[in-house]
Amino acid sequence: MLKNFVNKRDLPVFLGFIAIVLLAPIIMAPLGAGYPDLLQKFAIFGIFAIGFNILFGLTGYLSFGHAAFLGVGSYTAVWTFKLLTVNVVPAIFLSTLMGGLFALLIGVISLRRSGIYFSILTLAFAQMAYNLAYSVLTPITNGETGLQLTLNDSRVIDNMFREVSKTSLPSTDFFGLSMSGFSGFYFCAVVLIICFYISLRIFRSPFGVMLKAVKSNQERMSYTGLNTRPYTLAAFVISGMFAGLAGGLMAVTDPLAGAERMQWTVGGEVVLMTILGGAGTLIGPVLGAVTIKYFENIFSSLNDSILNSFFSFMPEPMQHVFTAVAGLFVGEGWHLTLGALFVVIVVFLPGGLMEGIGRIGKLFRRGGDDGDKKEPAAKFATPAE
Amino acid sequence: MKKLSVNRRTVLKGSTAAGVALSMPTFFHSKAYAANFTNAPTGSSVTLGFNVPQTGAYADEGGDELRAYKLAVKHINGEGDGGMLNTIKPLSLKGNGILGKKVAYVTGDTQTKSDAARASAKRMIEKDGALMITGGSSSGVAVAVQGLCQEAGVIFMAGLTHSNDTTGKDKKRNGFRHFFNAYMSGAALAPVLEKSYGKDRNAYHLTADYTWGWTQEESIKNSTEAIGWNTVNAVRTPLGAGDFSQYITPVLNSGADVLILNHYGKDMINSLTQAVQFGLRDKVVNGKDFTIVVPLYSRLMAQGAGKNVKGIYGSTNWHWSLQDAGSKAFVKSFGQEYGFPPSQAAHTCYVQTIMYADACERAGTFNPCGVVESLEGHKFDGAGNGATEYRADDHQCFKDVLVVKGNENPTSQFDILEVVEVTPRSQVEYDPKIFGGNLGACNAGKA
Amino acid sequence: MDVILLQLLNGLDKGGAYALIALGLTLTFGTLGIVNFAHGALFMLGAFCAVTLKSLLNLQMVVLDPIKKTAWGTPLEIKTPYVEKWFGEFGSVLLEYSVPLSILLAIPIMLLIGVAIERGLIKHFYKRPHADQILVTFGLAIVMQEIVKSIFGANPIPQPAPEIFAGSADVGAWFGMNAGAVVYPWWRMVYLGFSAIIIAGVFSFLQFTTFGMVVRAGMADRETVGLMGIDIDRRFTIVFGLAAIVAGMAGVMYTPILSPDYHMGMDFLVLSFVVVVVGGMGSLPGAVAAGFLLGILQSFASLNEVKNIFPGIDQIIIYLVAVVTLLVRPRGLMGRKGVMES
Amino acid sequence: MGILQVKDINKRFGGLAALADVNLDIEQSTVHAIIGPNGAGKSTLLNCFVGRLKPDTGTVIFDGTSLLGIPPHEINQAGVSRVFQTPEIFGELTLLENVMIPAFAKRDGAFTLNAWPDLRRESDIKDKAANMLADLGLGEKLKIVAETLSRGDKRRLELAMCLVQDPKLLLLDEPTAGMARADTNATVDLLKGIAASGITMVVIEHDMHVVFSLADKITVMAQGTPIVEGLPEEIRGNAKVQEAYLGGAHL
Repeated sequence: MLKNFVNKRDLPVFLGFIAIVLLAPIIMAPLGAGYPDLLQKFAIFGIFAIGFNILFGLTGYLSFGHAAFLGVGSYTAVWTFKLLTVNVVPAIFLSTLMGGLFALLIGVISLRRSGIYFSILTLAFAQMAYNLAYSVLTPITNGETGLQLTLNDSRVIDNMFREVSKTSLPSTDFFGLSMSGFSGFYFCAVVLIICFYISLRIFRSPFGVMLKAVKSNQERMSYTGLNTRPYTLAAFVISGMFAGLAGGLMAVTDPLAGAERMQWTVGGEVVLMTILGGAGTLIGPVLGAVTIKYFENIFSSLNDSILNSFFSFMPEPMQHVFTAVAGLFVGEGWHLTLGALFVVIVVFLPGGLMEGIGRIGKLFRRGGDDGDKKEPAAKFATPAE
Repeated sequence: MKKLSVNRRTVLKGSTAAGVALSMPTFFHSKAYAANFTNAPTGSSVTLGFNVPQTGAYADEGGDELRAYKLAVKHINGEGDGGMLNTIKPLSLKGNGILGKKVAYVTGDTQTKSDAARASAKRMIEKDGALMITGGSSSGVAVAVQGLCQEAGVIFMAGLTHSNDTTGKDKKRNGFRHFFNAYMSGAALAPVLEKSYGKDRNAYHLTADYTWGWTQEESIKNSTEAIGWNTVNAVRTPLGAGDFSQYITPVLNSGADVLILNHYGKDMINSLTQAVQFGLRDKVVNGKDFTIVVPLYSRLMAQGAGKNVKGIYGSTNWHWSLQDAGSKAFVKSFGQEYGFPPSQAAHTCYVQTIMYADACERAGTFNPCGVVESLEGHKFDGAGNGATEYRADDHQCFKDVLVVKGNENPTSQFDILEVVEVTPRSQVEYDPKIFGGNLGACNAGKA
Repeated sequence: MDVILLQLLNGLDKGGAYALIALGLTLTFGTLGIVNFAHGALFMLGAFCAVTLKSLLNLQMVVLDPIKKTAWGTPLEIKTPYVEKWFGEFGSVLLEYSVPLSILLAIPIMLLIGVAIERGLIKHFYKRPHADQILVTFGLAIVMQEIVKSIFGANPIPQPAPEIFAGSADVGAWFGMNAGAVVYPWWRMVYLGFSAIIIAGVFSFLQFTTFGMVVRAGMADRETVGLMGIDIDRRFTIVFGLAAIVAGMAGVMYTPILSPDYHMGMDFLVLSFVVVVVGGMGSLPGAVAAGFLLGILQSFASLNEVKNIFPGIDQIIIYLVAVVTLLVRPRGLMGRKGVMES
Repeated sequence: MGILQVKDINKRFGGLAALADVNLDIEQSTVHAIIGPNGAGKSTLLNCFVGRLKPDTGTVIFDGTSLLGIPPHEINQAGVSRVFQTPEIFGELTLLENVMIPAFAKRDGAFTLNAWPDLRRESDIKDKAANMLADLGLGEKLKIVAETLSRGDKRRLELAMCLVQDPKLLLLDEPTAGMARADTNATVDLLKGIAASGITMVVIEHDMHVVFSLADKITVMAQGTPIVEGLPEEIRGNAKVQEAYLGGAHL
């Protein structure tokens, strides 16, 4: 039974993943990240990155336009709340669907090209979506302010089945379970685990191997009797659905959808998450998402007084020096740290964070014996000539 | 670098003092308000959340806001020279924190993006236990964070936000705005424009294509048309267009003799600089000298346009050259602390923090519903803009509005604007109904 | 008529700027095969060369006024730039011409930065996947931006053009049209001329020197050139340096049009990639043609008459053109098969 | 009537006529070798069979249907497999995966969204691929990543990828190029075995030893045109052929 469910080799990984996700509030607390909003973001961007990895990690097609599907998912979810019900089930279903539909539309056109031409096509579509959503599509998107719930929303289904308050805004729920706070996180966590499982199945399936073949040698694939276009399109649509779902969940935990979610920087962020964690690996994208969101939310919040108390064990002059130096890298300097981290990771760990973990694991297994340097390190040392 | 070290030292002073926890007896709680609300403070300190842009185009403005917040915290905690605590009347603060609790603060980066700003505010509420969120440099962010604070049951004191929507269409019971808005800019500017440029003018608008731009365009159009001006055209420009030449050239031969730039920040700097380069200000159209108007000025941003701002009219919420006791006290403490004068954003943030603290003190509780009640309709003076009121109907602050002009002969790099008129509050008041919206009920959240 | 002419001028001017930015990018793309997300940051660094020179020239002697006080009670500072103190009139002229003079500063500095980046970082990435190149150059761009921000702040810093280029020229009158019908700022025309010169310079460098020949051969077939035993390494370094210089000079000269701030590189990044790709990967003439094409189309799309028919068209025209071009011509206007397609 | 009929094929690249009036008729279950000097148009001709190039004029009929204008994957699905001059394999995948992919293509067609079952549980395909690799002497290297193989092994792998599909027509572009003599002999034996199983083969080859030990029929091409066609013994002494090779190779 279990054997059918998860491959024996993947079972420890899968169980470990479940354990870490469910225990995240406890694990993350000492790191200052054990509060619901950030945990929700970890899960949601984890889903986004997992989906992106199915496209990029497996087929090698680098899309810069996945922000568009995230945004579409969010708008769909908020409109579902406004028109139908604040129960999240229809919203999640519809946002996934819409993400997939938009991906189908954009994918059919963009996948006619490959390489950087494909990347620019997806980027162009996302930027068009963003610019229009910000300005002329304001009646649908509420522009800069973002789409929010209002007291005048029709909410047809809710009005049929439950008492609707006329003075305070409703909050989203899953059959009565509130979608804010830790219950919201656990909802996202369960969805994340399901998505991780789907991704695991895809990775291990014949379809997954076909996608890897696309990345490896598209020409050989077509001379082998396989039509590459539907494979890439399917991967594109699946990852678009993941993005739509992530966008929907963003609206579920915080019912607001803004145009900036479609901007290329957001699409670029998921690219960075995936590469940072390790493209083509199962867990890497989630790890990358957690890292970047952690920097964005926690490093940016460290200010001088926090640093001072952190360094308070030192003698005063040293404390001041350390605070001054560290101050450059946190608070308003958090971008600097992130940028430097990108450079360091990609230079020393070409396989992303997952490679780092792999090396540490090897080190332990060998009992600290650092015999031969691994092959990826050699890859880096390969000179340009 | 020098700036940085001064900065650091003062922060150190502040934080070591804050570290010494004062154990004060808890004050009585107003019976009307339960002690059961979001982040009800239990210890000897109370946390405020300062949510400002630290990266992106408005990072410098955010930095100035943060400086003002730190100064306000010092003054509320009874350190430094007290600043406006000595000039605002009436005021219940005693210089021992709020309700006997020391004020501590947490900071975050809005990135001038709604999502990032909400994430940052949520962290402050969920993790750091912030009771009040304040700051920001754009209306989109203000509306987004205000909505969040309403849902979470904390108070939101908007930072720099000029859109009519913040206290209009999107107003919320838990949110207040000290800053003025686009309507008030129009109402204050129109008489001055009429006096300087006459009744018979043809205006051409370039408007940033998003909600704030639209509300300002509408407000300025209404008030200039009321003084007899004709609107030739109103063209929307993409946010962050950079090069505005393709929007400026059609102005040249459009028959317009006034160009109104409904832009803020970088857009304003670029469109103004480029409009001047295109020789618009040297033109004579319809027998009149062509002029440019920038309805919303910010000194900090105007620096980026250099000498192009000379002689150009606009409005601003507050300016450091004002000579009333409150402004002087604030400029003095800020200047001594940091070595340069505060911006209007800094002023707004400083005053709001004090007004929030005072409201808690007067209400005798941190319960947001109590704070809302004591801020609604609250009248005070001595905060820099004369008699001031937080109107109960829409939580918009009403006070005198400044009409300014780019200084022809600046004496320092901070002396970019000169105040040409202090428009009395009565001239900029309006019926709260015109912008719609619904405050809803106050939300104290849950414990 | 005059409206059309003016928009054409706008389009050419924009096109010049786009082409100049894209030129360096397509060089690194075509020759080195590097997807350089730090190219916008190089443009920004160039602009800040102008800011640096101006602030160096503006280093001031500070004397405290014995009587006057600031609004916050400290003594008023009286500042005189050293250059004016030392050189008098000539000092003021130096200050006045700080923007064009900055080019002299920008060339060695950008070369140095370019070479340092290539030697220190980029050269390890020639054989790495594009994704890795993107991550490392993007990280580098952020680091450069943040360093500039910590020195100069986030606000734009005005860099006025020299006074003699300040106003605008009555272009229409030159061609016998009514006075004032077609006026155009002097500095923008200087910029247009400047981009034409730089583009011509880069082209003739590649066309008429042996070095250029090898680089062009490299763009056509990287592997073969490498196999020919030519010291590709050193040439790659120089090409990267050259790209940095072109980006830097574009940045310097653009400052009077766009007050520079630390983030301006990111604002141009997406655009410059679109220009390069529309032009065709690795094609210099393609990049230039695409720059002008996009500049002109963008200008005309911003006309009210056009916007009334297609609302919001000016917001998306660049991307729309990119999509249409790539669908009609798979490798952009002048791209070749096989470059950057995997 | 042969299984592959090529009529009046012309293909020009700019001013150069790469193929001029090519006519060929490949008989079912034979090995047909195409030889000729470099630049004679042999590989170009194969490219026209698999959909990589579209000839300017002429027809290519395979098993009764035209191959022109049909995408490569459909040509393969119709039963044509090709081994390339430089091995085209999936470098990042294991040998087993490399051979399973064409096996799936044969079983499931050009596209199936087979995303749920585990690859390891597809035992039919797996066994078939493993057996094929074993047949070609790669049975020990199933889990090895393909790009680490030697050039000869890569060629064998590619052959395995083609053979696992049981093609009706196998196109081989210099199957022994770069191989040592012993490897060449082994490959020749292997190909002989395949030929014996009845698969039609078209072989481009420079090594005359290989050609004469394999081919049932030989076409000699020069400058884009077949100049002579015949049985191996007819070709061996042909003066025209000597001329085409400029006396370089003594046949």
